[in-house]
Amino acid sequence: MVKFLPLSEAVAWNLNDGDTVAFEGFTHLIPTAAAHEAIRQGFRELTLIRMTPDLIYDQMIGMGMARKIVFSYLGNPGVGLLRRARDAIENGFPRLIEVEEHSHAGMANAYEAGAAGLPCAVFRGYRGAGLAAVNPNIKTVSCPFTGEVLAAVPAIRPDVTFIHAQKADRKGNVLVEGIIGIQKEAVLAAKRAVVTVEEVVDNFDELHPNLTVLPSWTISAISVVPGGSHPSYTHGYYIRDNAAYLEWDEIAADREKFRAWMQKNVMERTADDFAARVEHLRIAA
Amino acid sequence: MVKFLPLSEAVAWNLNDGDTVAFEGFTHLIPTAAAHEAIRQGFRELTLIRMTPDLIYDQMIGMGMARKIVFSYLGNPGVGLLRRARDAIENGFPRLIEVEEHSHAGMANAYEAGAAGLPCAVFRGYRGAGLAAVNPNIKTVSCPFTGEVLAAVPAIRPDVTFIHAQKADRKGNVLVEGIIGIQKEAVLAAKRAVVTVEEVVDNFDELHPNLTVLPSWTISAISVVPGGSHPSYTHGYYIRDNAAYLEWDEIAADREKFRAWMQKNVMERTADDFAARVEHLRIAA
Amino acid sequence: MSDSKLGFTPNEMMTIAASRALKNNDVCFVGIGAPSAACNVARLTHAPDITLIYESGTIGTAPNVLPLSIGDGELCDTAVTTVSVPEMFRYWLQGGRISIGFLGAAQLDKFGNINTTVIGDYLHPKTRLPGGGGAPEIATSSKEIYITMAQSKRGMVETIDFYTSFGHGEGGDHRKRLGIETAGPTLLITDLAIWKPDPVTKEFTVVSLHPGVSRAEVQATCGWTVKFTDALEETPAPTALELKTLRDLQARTKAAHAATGKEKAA
Amino acid sequence: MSDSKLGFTPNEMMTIAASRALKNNDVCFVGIGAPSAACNVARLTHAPDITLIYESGTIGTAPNVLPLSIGDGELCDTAVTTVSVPEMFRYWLQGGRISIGFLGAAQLDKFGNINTTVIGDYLHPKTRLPGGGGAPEIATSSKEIYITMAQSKRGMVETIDFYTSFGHGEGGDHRKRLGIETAGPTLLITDLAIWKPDPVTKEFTVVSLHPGVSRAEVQATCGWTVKFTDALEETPAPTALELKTLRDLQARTKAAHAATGKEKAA
Repeated sequence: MVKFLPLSEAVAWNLNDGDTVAFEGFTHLIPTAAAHEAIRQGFRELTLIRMTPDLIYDQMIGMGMARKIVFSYLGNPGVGLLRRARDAIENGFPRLIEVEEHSHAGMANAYEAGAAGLPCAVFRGYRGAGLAAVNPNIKTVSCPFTGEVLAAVPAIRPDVTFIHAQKADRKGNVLVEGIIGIQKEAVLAAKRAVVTVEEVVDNFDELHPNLTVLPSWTISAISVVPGGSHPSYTHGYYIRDNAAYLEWDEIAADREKFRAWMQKNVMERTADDFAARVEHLRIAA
Repeated sequence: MVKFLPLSEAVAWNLNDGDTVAFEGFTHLIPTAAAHEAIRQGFRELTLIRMTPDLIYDQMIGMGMARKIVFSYLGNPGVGLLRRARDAIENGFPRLIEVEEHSHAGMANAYEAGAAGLPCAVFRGYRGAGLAAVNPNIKTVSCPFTGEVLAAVPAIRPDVTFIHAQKADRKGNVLVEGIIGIQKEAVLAAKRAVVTVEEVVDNFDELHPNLTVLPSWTISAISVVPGGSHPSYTHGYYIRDNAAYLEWDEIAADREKFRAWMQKNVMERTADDFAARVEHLRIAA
Repeated sequence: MSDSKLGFTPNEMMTIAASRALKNNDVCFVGIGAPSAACNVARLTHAPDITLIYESGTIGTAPNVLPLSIGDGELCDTAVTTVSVPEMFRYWLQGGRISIGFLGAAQLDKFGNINTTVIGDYLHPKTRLPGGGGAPEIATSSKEIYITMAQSKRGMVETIDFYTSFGHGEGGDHRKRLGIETAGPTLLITDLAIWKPDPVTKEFTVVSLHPGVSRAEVQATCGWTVKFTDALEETPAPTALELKTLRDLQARTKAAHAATGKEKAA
Repeated sequence: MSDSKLGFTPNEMMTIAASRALKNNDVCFVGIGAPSAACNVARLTHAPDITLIYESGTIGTAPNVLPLSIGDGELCDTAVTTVSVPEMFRYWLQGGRISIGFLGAAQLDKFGNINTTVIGDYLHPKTRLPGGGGAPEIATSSKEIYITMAQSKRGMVETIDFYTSFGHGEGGDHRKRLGIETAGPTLLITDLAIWKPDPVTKEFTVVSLHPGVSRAEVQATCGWTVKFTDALEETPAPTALELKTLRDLQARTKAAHAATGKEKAA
């Protein structure tokens, strides 16, 4: 059964050194507060899975927490490159990391297969693409009816998935809305799931029946962290801090600047600091 | 581009003798008015696809319109058997029909594969089940990573799909809500799609972004037919006419009674008659 | 059958015995009929937090009246969420999230194999039944399967005409040999008795007789030679609360379903 | 570059030329940057009903400002519907519903093959670029591919370092030989010219020079020997409406993106 816990406890209880972990969010609802908590607790040897690794994996890689990264777009969305990830891959700083690279279609299908309890995903993909030659986890199967050769990738089954969502009800059901990305699949594919939410409401009685609601029994822990997806955004609560994404490009460009920023903005902070960061981004009610 | 047409024109334009056609609806939103229009227009040699054939396929089979039926549950839901379909399969009356039978999982995955543009669906199914031995369209593929043997069925790609939905906006976008069943997949899997709706509204500006909306360019024709799913129901408009389902069991039990009922309630009627049939079932506003 | 002697009917006993087998943290894939009644009695008595899922896509539903079909509006209105049918079968059933799959049967054999497809030959059936619907995969993807049915020699047979859904096959480790990793049928509740599979042979064995039922009655309404456990128990009779809950539910259901026909009849 | 002489910049010409290639009934899979600007200029001028789809799941979106990322809230707020990412890639892209896939490139070869993955060796890259994201399947599932990029010898190369997405491969019928049934790159729009593939060889050939651009300039900024069509045209200069639409859009965008940083800077 789901537990409501402070974020530090939810992270400590569900994440372990060496875990395969997904902090998911497709531009929207990125679980930054949870990632920062994991950084403060200093986990090591993680396999980080995410379609769009974004700032938080740049930070975790820069802090030397990752053994391997599984991804389909290693960029700062709309801005450019992820410079800490580049430094690790190009120069082995602060350590070498293993890379498993897919296309978005490959990752999306692999999460879907994980949620669906299948060992692999089958789709039409990677035709003529170089990734098929460098990633041994891209194979093929033939359609037994037409003979068409289709791509196959292993299902993604994280030890634990972290997501950020709009709200939970008191029973621990969770609502995700807006650009819902891959979050439902990432939760259902995982052995354990931790959700940070903007707020808790009494009940979901007035919700439309077809919204994306994760039943309480699919979640391990919920932590209330207003602003927890900053500098990403939470549809209905606050907008994306585009300036922070532009700013990150400069911070991550320099190893020392990065360490100093992390020390000041992550290591010496807590999850409670996120609310203030989105104050000027809140949507007028 | 989608056209708003009277139902008789929409059916005449999109359905042809010999077509493979799906009238979908999973207990909810069954497109009865469209099926009755097809019966009146007297199409022949149809391959009828549907997870739960229900009363409308019992009627079409009883009228001798079907060459073949593809299904996963040939019952009157909650009541019992479909007696006209039985008469065709057991006694060849009014004609013999070919049967292709799947499980719900098989049909749902096959529609999903059709919507996804794949030649086949791959899932964990039919293990130890007798259908795998009698249906040559149930085959297997092996996972190239684990060796697990999975079931495969061909994708469903109807020539035309008919569904009933709550409403369209003036641009021809369509909203389906409540028990959404397999309708989105059935539309996206088909070459052509016809939708009957309860009403047309100016726009969908106030709709929640994650509802099931079929964009206008995925639909061939829309016909406004209030009550068009009776004796099934339309969430938010009127409730299921359970008494009519119970009554059908008696009507369909007898060949003569069936013909007389069809003559009176289908052949001599029009789509405009549906509104009155749901008057006593409308949900209090 | 009359309830004059015992104060309850065999069917009521069956439904209530089935409801008792359900736990508060179960996630049930519910079929229509006795399973639906049993699951909702459990929810209204000892298992208020039980999760009921109907294959129409309604998750965590709490209907006030029993649905006639698996897709009645009541199920959606009271659900935590309603998903598409492909999602239901992919993420929720195949995803391994169902603890108890509840199945009924037209024909059942002693190993929990079920036929709801045809009586007679598949290609030239004597009686064409509705078929499997969700059952083939419910039977293999749910962690456990509970079966409910009223006993009869026609229904409980030595050999079923068609394997709509797989139970324990020929018994023993037949499931494992087919690569099926779930437990399969672990409980059979009839109108006369409670049955559990033998740990080794997997043959259904009577472990409890309902009040007033004899071994002879169980055998007389079953097409195979019935095995009884050594420590045979008597099923506790329905409590007043259980009976009232079931009967109120059925009365509400009857009234609601009849209501839609009123204007027609008038 | 300055717009003082012609009244518009090469980048503006590129974006506007790309916007003109789009039709009112197109369904575009839009990437960030020039493609996004082009698609929205088309929507705001001659193609008001064009369907714009961003891979974040937003279908039929009509943003008032250009998104910085493919998942900005503006896209969802103005969309006809917003679906999950697996659905986007399965039903909408793989389902064959996209008429035009719009791609940019870090490296491009003359057959429309694109590299956005690495400069140098894949395992030991000189520069690790973001990678393909949606591009590998956009390139093969969209009915046609339009490419936009600013010309440079570093970007338009004889041989790309990595096949992030497949264009016409080695040219000719290479797509067909790999079982790819879609048309692939049918249009390349740079800041200097409009290019189309030769019907047989599939090599990109310049069909139109933007106003004031010479053949020599095109060749000087391209890493392969450029072919020009016999009937070489001049791209019509941007109209006042096109320019105003693009500049207004970019001004709105700049104001909106800067706004989020205001309090920080203060």
